[in-house]
Amino acid sequence: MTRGSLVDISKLRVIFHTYRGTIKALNGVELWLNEEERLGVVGETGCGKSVTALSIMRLIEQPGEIIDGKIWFNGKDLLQLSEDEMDKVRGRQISMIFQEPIAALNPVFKVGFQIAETIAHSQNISINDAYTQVREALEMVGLDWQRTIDLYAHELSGGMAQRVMIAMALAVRPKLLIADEPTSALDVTIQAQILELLDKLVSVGKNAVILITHDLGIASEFCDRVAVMYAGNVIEVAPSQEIFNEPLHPYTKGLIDSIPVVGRAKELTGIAGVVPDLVDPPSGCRFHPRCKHAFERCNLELPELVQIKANHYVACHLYH
Amino acid sequence: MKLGSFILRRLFLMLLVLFGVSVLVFVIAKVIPADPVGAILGGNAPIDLVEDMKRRLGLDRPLMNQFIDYMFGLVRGDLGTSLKSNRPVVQDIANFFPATLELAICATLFSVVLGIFLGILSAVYRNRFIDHFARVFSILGVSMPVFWTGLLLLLLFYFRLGWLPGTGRLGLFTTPPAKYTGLYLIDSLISLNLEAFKDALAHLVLPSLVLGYSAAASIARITRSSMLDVLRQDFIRTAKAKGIGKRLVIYRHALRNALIPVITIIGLTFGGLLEGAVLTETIFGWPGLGRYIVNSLLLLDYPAIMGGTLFVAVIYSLVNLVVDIIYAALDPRMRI
Amino acid sequence: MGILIDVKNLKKYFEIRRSLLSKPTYVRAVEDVTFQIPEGSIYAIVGESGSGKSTLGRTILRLIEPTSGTIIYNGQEITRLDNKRMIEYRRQMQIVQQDPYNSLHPRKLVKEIIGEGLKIHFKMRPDEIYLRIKEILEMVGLREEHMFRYPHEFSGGQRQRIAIARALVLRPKFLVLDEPTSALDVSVQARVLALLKELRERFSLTYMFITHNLAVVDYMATQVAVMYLGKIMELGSKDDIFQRAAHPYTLALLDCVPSVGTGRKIRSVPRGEIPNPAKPPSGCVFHTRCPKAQKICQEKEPEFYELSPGHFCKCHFCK
Amino acid sequence: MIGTFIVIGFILIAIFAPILAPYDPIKPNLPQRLKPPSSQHLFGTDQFGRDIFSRVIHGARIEVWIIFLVTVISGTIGTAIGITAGYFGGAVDEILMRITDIFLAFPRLILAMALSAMLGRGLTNAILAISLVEWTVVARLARAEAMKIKSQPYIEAVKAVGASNLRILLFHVLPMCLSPVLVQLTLRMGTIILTAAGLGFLGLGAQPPTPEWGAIVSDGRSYLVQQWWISTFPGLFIAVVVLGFNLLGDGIRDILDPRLRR
Repeated sequence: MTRGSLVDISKLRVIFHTYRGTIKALNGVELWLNEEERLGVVGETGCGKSVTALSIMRLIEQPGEIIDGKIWFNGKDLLQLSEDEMDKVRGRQISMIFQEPIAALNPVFKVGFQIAETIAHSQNISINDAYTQVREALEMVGLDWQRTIDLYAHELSGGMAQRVMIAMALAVRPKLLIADEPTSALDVTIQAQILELLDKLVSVGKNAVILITHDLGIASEFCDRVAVMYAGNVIEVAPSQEIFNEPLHPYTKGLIDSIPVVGRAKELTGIAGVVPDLVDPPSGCRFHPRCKHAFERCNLELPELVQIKANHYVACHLYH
Repeated sequence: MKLGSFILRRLFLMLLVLFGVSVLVFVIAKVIPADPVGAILGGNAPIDLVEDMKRRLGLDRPLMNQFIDYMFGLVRGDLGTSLKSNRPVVQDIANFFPATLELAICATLFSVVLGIFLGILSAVYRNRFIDHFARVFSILGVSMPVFWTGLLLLLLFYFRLGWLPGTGRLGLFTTPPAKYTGLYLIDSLISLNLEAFKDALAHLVLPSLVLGYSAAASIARITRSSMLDVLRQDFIRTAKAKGIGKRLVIYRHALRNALIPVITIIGLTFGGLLEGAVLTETIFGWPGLGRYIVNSLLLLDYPAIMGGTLFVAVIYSLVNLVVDIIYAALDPRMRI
Repeated sequence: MGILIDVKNLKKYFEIRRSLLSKPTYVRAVEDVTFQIPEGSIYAIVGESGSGKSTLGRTILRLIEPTSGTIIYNGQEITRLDNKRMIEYRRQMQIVQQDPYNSLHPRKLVKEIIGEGLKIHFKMRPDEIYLRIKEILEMVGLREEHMFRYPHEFSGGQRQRIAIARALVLRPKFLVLDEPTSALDVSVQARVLALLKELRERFSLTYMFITHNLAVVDYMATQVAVMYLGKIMELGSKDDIFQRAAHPYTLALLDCVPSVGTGRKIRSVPRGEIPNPAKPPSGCVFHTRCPKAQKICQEKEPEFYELSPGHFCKCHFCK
Repeated sequence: MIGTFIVIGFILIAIFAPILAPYDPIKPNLPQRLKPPSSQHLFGTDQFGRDIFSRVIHGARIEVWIIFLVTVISGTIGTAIGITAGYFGGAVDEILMRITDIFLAFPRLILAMALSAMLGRGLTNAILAISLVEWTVVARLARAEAMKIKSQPYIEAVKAVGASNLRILLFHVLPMCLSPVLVQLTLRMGTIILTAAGLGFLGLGAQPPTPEWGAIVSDGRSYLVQQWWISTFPGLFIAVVVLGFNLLGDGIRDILDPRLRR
């Protein structure tokens, strides 16, 4: 595998069974990253970015199902591992933080216990022994450990809860951290604090990061590369400066033309049409009904993600 | 809210409600019946008998005075005298209640243990054989009328097979144990009367089974749905992402959260047990409070009706109070 | 330009009672707010959660009753009008809410949702109502046949268009837009914002635009007020705020906005968390997080200094 | 599915009872007393020689009548009290909810027993008694719904457009409360039958010779050992019909709870 030394996802397909029919949530996702690299995954609601993250953790549950694809992580295909083997990957080699940090913490256990439990599992020691490391973990994320250790989730603010989640996730020194919209539920000043903290800790810990966000600004600032998803596909991947300054895919262009930027007066065009219903997605390129440049082939054939320039990939027939 | 002030508040509310309860009992017994004396004596009773009866019941006095007397009586712990037994109602209740309590405790133990166990298995092995079994078991349990299952079991195990005793708390030839608590199981152990213990236990099996089954069924249903609800929460996903394994996710992270709502249901179930006891006691000739209330209702024994229903409401409110306090103590979110 | 909305010393406190027996505490959601909205402007209220911006908007419309202060609409004080007399002003002052998924009655047809106000305010024949609804739907970019559908058949952006139609069908003068696009994806947000700009021109509307997104403010607003813990910290024209911001909190907010495509920037993020609005800090409410805080900031609440005409700032050191 | 079949079957039996029942359910026929089940008397006969099958079939009518009336009465009272308390809140809510608490302080059956006995035993009063117990369930639900709906943005939007409190309550809040209330009432129908049958069994509900199922079970008690059929068949009918309602209720709940969809 040449694309990414740490993670290489290919042809990942996930479906969800519902009363309305089968939702084709992921339609052959391609994604890869190297050790210590930060990859931003951006896209609008329902594009499949969170499903991709949960697939890596093998946390897709009924009624969802991974039906095809490979997720190479550190030389193993995660989709081939047994549940027990997978539990040695989760919380040891890959950690995850979520969008709603207060809901992500167990309401009946104290914060200290939940961190200790994570550490205990990753190091195969007892929870009591792990408590000695809880202080360090809390101080690492800038919390007053004596005060925080005995609190319950509902006694924390959103920002504090996300710090606790980060402490839990990074205390196990994972190779990869998956952050699923870690700041979307937070206020801008708190969001900036959390991102700054993550930036610092991840640099020190040399963790690779997959940051999932709908905010292109955050992805652009935090990540080395950005992957743009639309309706279950990765449609463009490029270094983060490049994707904003020289986007290739019509969807990426439309998205960037939709973002208001402070101090840069411009008209916002937006993208006409609506996101397709994934129970019955359009044939060929799933963006073609909304695309100004669509031609016949777009309706017939799903474009593959191909390299156009160094490190810049796009899935669009215009560039083939 | 501190737990202490929470308890105080609940106690205060309970007193308020209990005052309302006594008013309601008064209304039911004294205001609703159009012609209580006629109902007791029949329509053709001679006039002086009617007058006499009215005087005995205090019905010749204005309603307001009757109410005041009744409330003062309550405060002094005087519930009046039963028309049928001619004993103070308080004494009757003291005689009959231990039997009901013993039955309810046995049924509660049985139903809580079985119900929670089945409910958890059912949720964890959702859509597997054990889940289907548990769901059939519990939907039958909440559907079958208690008095009917009771009769059928009585027919089978007592009349046909003769394995278990049929009615009452003890066999005809067993001497009751010396009275300490009124609960035969405990009293017989204290007085080392093993004969009575075995007999009392045997008599308890069928009624507690009948009474406990429907309660177990509803607890199992609630536990299952509560557990399924918790298993969908975000923090369960976090626990799974930690890689601690399915067992710990379920038994450490999900179970404690799932059992919190189940606790409140146990309180409600206890109310169900009290009303189930009315039917069970009637079938099994159990000399308990439920049968006492039914009999006084059939005979329109006013003081007994008022005392009995009031007592049951007080017990039920107390149980719910205790349950609420346990709930608050278990759920850290209640202790803000 | 005249003043359309004139708010003086407006306060809104919410009472929180932990139990029947304990003493109530008050959340000061809006604390002594004074400002004017000129006719024809887009007046942005910016702030983080708990700043009281949304409460302010609702209080001005009297969807929530103010605790004290006055609200003058078009020269008429409406603070204490009774329900009957308030109805006429309800027609002129409308709102578009944040969450398009909950702001439309799920069991009513679009036609009923938009027509409700027409039935209350105008004696109109059904065919007139129909025409009015059709007309307004077309203006917000929907079609006549959408009238006979239920809200769940629409996407978020389309629902927000329905909500805009519901507000505009009454031909109001003043519109409170309460985070109208924060629940929408950016590509949809762009189109809704463009529509709102266009409609303002067309109907010469005045907007009060409530948001936490400074980039959207920069795109939309003519005037800006920055709120923190129930108080206005700084207000002025758009350029006053974006070019000449004086308050440390405004500066911090501007600094926290992620940049797009220009790489990482060094920022001065305010430390700590937003305090509990039930227990606001003494003196200047921002002092607990302010990089410039001095002793005086804990003790004395700063005045509202006028830095230049129309540019006000509530900070001891802003001069 | 099974639940729906049972409930529909139950209602059909009730409607066509006079056609389906081979004998008069009330008139005694002493020569035929206490006959075991046979081709002539499918479920046997009771101590007055009445055909149990016919009595059970006619009993379905009574149970349907009970369900219908209790649902209507308790639904109306409960909804009215519940949404008033929930929508207006404050002191109104406090008072109405304390009243509800008073009714909830009794185990249901015991309160129903007391009410039924004091009103005078009989079918109509039993129905009234059960309704007076059941309304609290509806009231609590309607209150919770009204409170939830009241704080929804679409209600605020209606207020912003200029609607009065009464208009909001009747045209916007009430319709939204109605469907959860109706669902809840459906879920309670099994319980209503059980309560009514319990009253009948204790002799505090429908009185003989009314062929109410619980009362028939009670009739058979003294003959249980030799003539088991008198009590068994009506009891079986209660169990099956309640099961039907419970299955139906579970089905409705699954459909309404989107999280359980798969």
